[in-house]
Amino acid sequence: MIRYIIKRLLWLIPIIFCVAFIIYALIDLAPGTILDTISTENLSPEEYQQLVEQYDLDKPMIYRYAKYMLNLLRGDLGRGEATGLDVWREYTSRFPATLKLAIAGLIIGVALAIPLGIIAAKNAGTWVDNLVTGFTMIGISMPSFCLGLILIICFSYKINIFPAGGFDSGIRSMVLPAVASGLLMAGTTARQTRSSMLEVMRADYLRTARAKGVPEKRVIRKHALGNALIPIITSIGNTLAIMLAGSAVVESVFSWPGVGRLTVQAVNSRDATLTCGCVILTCIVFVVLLLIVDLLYALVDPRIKAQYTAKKRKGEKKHEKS
Amino acid sequence: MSVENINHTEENEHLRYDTCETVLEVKDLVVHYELEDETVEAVNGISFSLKRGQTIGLVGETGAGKTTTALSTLNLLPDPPGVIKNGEITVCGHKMLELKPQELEKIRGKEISMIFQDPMTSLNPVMTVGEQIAESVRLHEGISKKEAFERAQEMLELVGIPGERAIDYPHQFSGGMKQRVVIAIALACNPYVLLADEPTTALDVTIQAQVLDMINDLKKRLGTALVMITHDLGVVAEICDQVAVMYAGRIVEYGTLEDVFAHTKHPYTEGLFNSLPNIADKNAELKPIPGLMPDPTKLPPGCAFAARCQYATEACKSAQPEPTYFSDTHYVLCTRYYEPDFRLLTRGV
Amino acid sequence: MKKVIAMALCAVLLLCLFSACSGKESNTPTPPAETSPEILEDKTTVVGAEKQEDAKYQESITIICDNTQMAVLDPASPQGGGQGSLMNFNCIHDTLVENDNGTLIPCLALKWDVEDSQHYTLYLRDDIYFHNGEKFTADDVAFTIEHAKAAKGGQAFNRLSVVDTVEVIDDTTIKITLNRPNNDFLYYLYSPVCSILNREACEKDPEKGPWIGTGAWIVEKFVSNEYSELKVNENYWGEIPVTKKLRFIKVAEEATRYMMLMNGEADVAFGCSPADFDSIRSNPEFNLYTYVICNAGFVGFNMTDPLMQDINFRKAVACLLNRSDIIKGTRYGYGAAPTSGAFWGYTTPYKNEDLPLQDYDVELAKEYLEKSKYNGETVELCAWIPEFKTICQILQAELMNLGVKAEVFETDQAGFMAHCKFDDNKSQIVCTSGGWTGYPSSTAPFFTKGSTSNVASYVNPEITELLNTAVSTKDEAERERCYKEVQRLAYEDCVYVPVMHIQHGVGAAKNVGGVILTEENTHDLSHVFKIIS
Amino acid sequence: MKNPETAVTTKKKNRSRAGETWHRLKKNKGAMLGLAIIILLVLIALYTSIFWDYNTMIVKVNIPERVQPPSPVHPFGTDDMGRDVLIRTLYGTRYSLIIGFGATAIGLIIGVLLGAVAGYFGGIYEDIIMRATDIFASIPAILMGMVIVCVLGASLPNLLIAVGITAVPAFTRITRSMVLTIRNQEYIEAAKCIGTPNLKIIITEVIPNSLSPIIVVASSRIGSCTIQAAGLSFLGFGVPAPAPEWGAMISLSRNYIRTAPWMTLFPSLFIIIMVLAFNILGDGLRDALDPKLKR
Repeated sequence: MIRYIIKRLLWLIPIIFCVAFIIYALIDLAPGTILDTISTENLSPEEYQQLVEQYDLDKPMIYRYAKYMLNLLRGDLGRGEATGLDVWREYTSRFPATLKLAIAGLIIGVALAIPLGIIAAKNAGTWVDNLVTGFTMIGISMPSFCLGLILIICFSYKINIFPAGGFDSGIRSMVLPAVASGLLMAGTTARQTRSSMLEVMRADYLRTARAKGVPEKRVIRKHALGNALIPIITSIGNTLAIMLAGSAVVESVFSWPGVGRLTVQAVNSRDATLTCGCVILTCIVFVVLLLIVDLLYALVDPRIKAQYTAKKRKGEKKHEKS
Repeated sequence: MSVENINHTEENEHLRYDTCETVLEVKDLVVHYELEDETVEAVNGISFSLKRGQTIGLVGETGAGKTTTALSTLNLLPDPPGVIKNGEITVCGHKMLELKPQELEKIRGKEISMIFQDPMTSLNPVMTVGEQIAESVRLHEGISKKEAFERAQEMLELVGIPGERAIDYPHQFSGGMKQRVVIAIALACNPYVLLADEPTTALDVTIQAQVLDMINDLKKRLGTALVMITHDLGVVAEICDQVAVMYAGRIVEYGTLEDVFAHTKHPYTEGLFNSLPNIADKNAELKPIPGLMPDPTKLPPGCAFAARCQYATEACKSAQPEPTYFSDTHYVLCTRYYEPDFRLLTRGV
Repeated sequence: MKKVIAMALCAVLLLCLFSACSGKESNTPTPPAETSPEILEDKTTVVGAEKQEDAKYQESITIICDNTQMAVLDPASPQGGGQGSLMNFNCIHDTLVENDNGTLIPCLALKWDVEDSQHYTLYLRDDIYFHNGEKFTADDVAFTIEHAKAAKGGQAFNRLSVVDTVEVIDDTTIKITLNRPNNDFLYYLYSPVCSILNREACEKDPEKGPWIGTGAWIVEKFVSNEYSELKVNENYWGEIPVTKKLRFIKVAEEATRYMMLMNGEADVAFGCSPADFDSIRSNPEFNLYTYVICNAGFVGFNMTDPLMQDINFRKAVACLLNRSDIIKGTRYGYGAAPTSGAFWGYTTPYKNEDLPLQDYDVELAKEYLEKSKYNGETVELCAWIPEFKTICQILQAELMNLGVKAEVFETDQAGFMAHCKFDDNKSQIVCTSGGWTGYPSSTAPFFTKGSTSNVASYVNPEITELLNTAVSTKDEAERERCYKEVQRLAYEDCVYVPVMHIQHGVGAAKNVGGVILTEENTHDLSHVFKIIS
Repeated sequence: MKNPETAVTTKKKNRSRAGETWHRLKKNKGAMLGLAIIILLVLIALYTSIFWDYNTMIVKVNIPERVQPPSPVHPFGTDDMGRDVLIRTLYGTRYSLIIGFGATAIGLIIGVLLGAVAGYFGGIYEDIIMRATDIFASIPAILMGMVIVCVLGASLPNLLIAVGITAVPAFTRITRSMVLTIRNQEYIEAAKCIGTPNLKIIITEVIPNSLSPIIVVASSRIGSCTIQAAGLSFLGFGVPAPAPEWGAMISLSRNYIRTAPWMTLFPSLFIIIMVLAFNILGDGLRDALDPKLKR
């Protein structure tokens, strides 16, 4: 297993090279350059040329990419071209906020989704199932800024329980944004739980469990859910990945100083270094997260675990015999 | 496995229970599967009873309603389609059909448990074998996790699997070993009644013999009453004390092993025996029963076997036959026996 | 069947429940009556409650800034020009001179004398200290100018790049010579972007150095484009504010700003949406102060595009600008139509009042269109600021009625600037806002060659020559004549057509006072206070 | 129902697989309603331009009538440019249907194939494909969409590609996770034994069996694709301004959500109904395709 983890983490290096290259290419192709976001009103042509040279805009994209990678290899993420702020410090000063929001969203999402999914699957076709599907419809198709605004109107403007924006009053101010981003996860994961539970409900081993005298609740929770976890974990992994990238929309509605907004601002100001820095760090978070999701697969389903530890296990068997 | 070696031994009389207490009683059970556009009449009035330590064989072609009977005894029918129209099932004095789910859960696995046909899908792939056995022990006897696990290892040893393998997962076992695990699960809490739904059909012959010997041995050692559901007469001969031949949801012939095998009365049972290859007479021609099982949604009014029976008369086709008793343990459902001197061509004298 | 209908019902029910509670208070916003919103007579006004002697003041005040950049707290940085940053500079730093309704009053510089409009000598105060204890000397002024000229493309660079040499005579006097005569140079200095920085601090820490100023507030914490927290500078040389702590937070969503103000999470909210102006105004607990900014929104025609070079087509489009509808459509009526046809700041001096504004006249537009070279091709309208995207759509609808096929290209700032680069202008009709300030020479960038503000790529040698003489002559009358002539020529060419001046609104709690609003969006909140009892 | 006289022995007519699926789909009332809603939406998309002329009713600006609550004249009220919300929403069906469905289809086809290949073959293929999806998943969708639309030009198909590509990672990951469990089932080994080529196994065996989670992801992706397209058009890289695409209508009217909620309410309602319809149809399709469910 450890060999598999190391192999996966080693893959980070080529990923970072590719991501940096793609980001530089995208920023290069995008309309306008960093100079367009600065008001160069009465710059004389020579001064304008100096600016161009300062940002290496006259050289091909490959040169800028190579220069950036050289810095990266020395472990220096460089300074934002537009603002001159250190990328690493900017990212790390915002990442805890996004992490807190993502985890709160995850808890709300999972706490809502799995029970709802199971209830919907257990009495499929009854009105309970419809109510749950109706609710998940809202979670899936409602744009998050719309949801956020409605939440603010209902729970902060009309009944003043939670603050509308900012993060100063600790937990209280985290509730609404977490619900807004959590509902999206709740929607998709509840649908996923319902459909995979429905599929598992017909399995024979549930009948064996019931024949053993296992109470119905435990049959559903342990036996059925145990086997339906794979697609559920993937769905949670997918949505958590989006949340950890900091959904810029929820952060802008609740003025939550997260990574999502930083990335969008970097893209708007065509600041290649800052965008690259943000995307690479988000990518590392992604890879680690998806590795955890894959390991969860092995934990949940022994047949998959067998594939990872197949080689190792053979070795072990030999010892037993000799 | 020829017919002769009936091992009807009596030497296990001195076992710890007395044979007279009836552990399982089924009285005219009727089960239908109601689908959107048709209803399948799977079981149409079955009654039999089983005393402690005894074994009854439910024999019949596929679709005769054997598995449905077993599932309804445990009240485990998949409820959307399956509906128990009427009938009464008592297991060790408990009325299975009237009990609330909590009470049912206390009885299942403790007093009555079941072995399923297909070992490949009957085990939970994500739980270790030991855990699955220990689970029912802990539920019914409330002992600690560690003791339950040791008990599970003992059960595995009992069914001939090394105890250390309790930590392995089902996909690491072969078909035969999986079936042994299912048997270990069923017998973990030493139930009074064991329903075995064609336990050996999915296995090859050599493994089949081992599994049957094991069931027989466990039955003797633990004194479990056994309902053996099979379509293989050899297995019945090997294990059962009583035999019930089922056809289209009804018991057409019921009697002790000796009654049914030696004094076969019902034409369908005769047809079953005739379609068995006879070791002694190699070039004897096989005489299979003509035609197919009737469509369970369109059962004919009279005797269900009439269409395929060589002795069938108009009377058979019109009315439902009443049971005719030949002894207090042997009866048959055949209108032809209303005539006193009716005899089958071959068999039973 | 009933299963699925029930499902659809639940979805609809849940959605209505959500929006119902949002719509409960839907007092449909009645657009304001025809009264023209009170327009600030003079350039800077102090708004809000009056200070009382024995009043008790709130410890900390939170101010919401609008959506413009607040990336860096360095006055010279190109990313430092947003409203949020300017407000911070006003609190943290001081400038050499202050602007009091158009006349310059001394601040860090006690007095100054001007030989010709090229050589300036400033006499500075000697009793002022920076937040890090360093004494304020002429060397810091020299450093600030150096620092501004190094940060190319910033607002400070645009103002101070005209300085040629700086000579520090002694600690309190400094002699500045410009590379060419410029009457408005002193006016450049009052803007917060020309705040005076401390040399030692900036050289020691280039990022946090510019946070050190001589102003009434000290920076405690700053997160780029999110929020800044300031605490009061106890030994400030001027009047020490009564409030102890200030917080500037950047809130992106207009609806959230309004609700944070109403919840009391913020005391002052800039950049509220005009849809909420009425709710603030009708709410007894809050006051709404509106001010019209100097910048004018205008429609520009790309002079390098063959169709746009045809004066008749330009005049036709100019006749289609239904200004009252536009103001109602974009700003709920909170906006001011230009007082004259001149392409000029709202209250910038030397405005040429006698150029008649071309009103909305469809018939006249039809005539011009017939005379023009238009023969059915699609015309592209381009904008990036939300209000001006709406204006493009309104103009597009008008053009469609006249049979002119029009399509709107909306993009973000970088995309827009790239689209209308001076030397490679791909746009046709452009709708954006100009950058006028209190002094007339701020109109030059629209006519100079190669400038990013010159979105029409329009160079008229006569205008350029007039602008140069205006900025350098000493004779007042001559300067006025030149500027008025520039406006007349631009008006004749009909290259830039003024559309409207946006009226911004500031929501504040009833007992908040001491907010100084200026028409150049450089508001001074250093002495803001909130009376509790 | 079946009249009793004929079918003595109920031998089902052996229809083609598609016929069989359609036959069983017809029985599922929910799926029929979903299909009916989708057909209705398609009809609306096709015929609105006949009843209401694009220029006069959809794009015409009349400021005096702006932001009016729902009234008999304007059943859904008017938006901030004075245009009728009902007609714009109906007309917008065309854009949102194409974007929602088209983009998801692109994402589905590419994603499922990649996921199946990654899950089935494992080894180096799996690493390359999965790491590529990680890269694509971490690149901000807005930047990707912006560049694709700029390089290829701002038109509907390009917007579809831009939004479709951002949907690929989700499909790839869900398919791979399902294929991992299916890969060592007996019927796959059986198919290998009789020598069916790998690609055929993937298409005929692997993908149909991992259909249900894919359909769930597909139906949830339809909603989010529509909203992502709104994000892009809000920035000016999607459908050009006056076109009444639902997502654009919602994102432009969010400032008025407190004072004029009807501008946001009705387009979101239509999006929900569209996603609901695709969801129920998806569920019905899965049940019809799933042989295990054959009664």
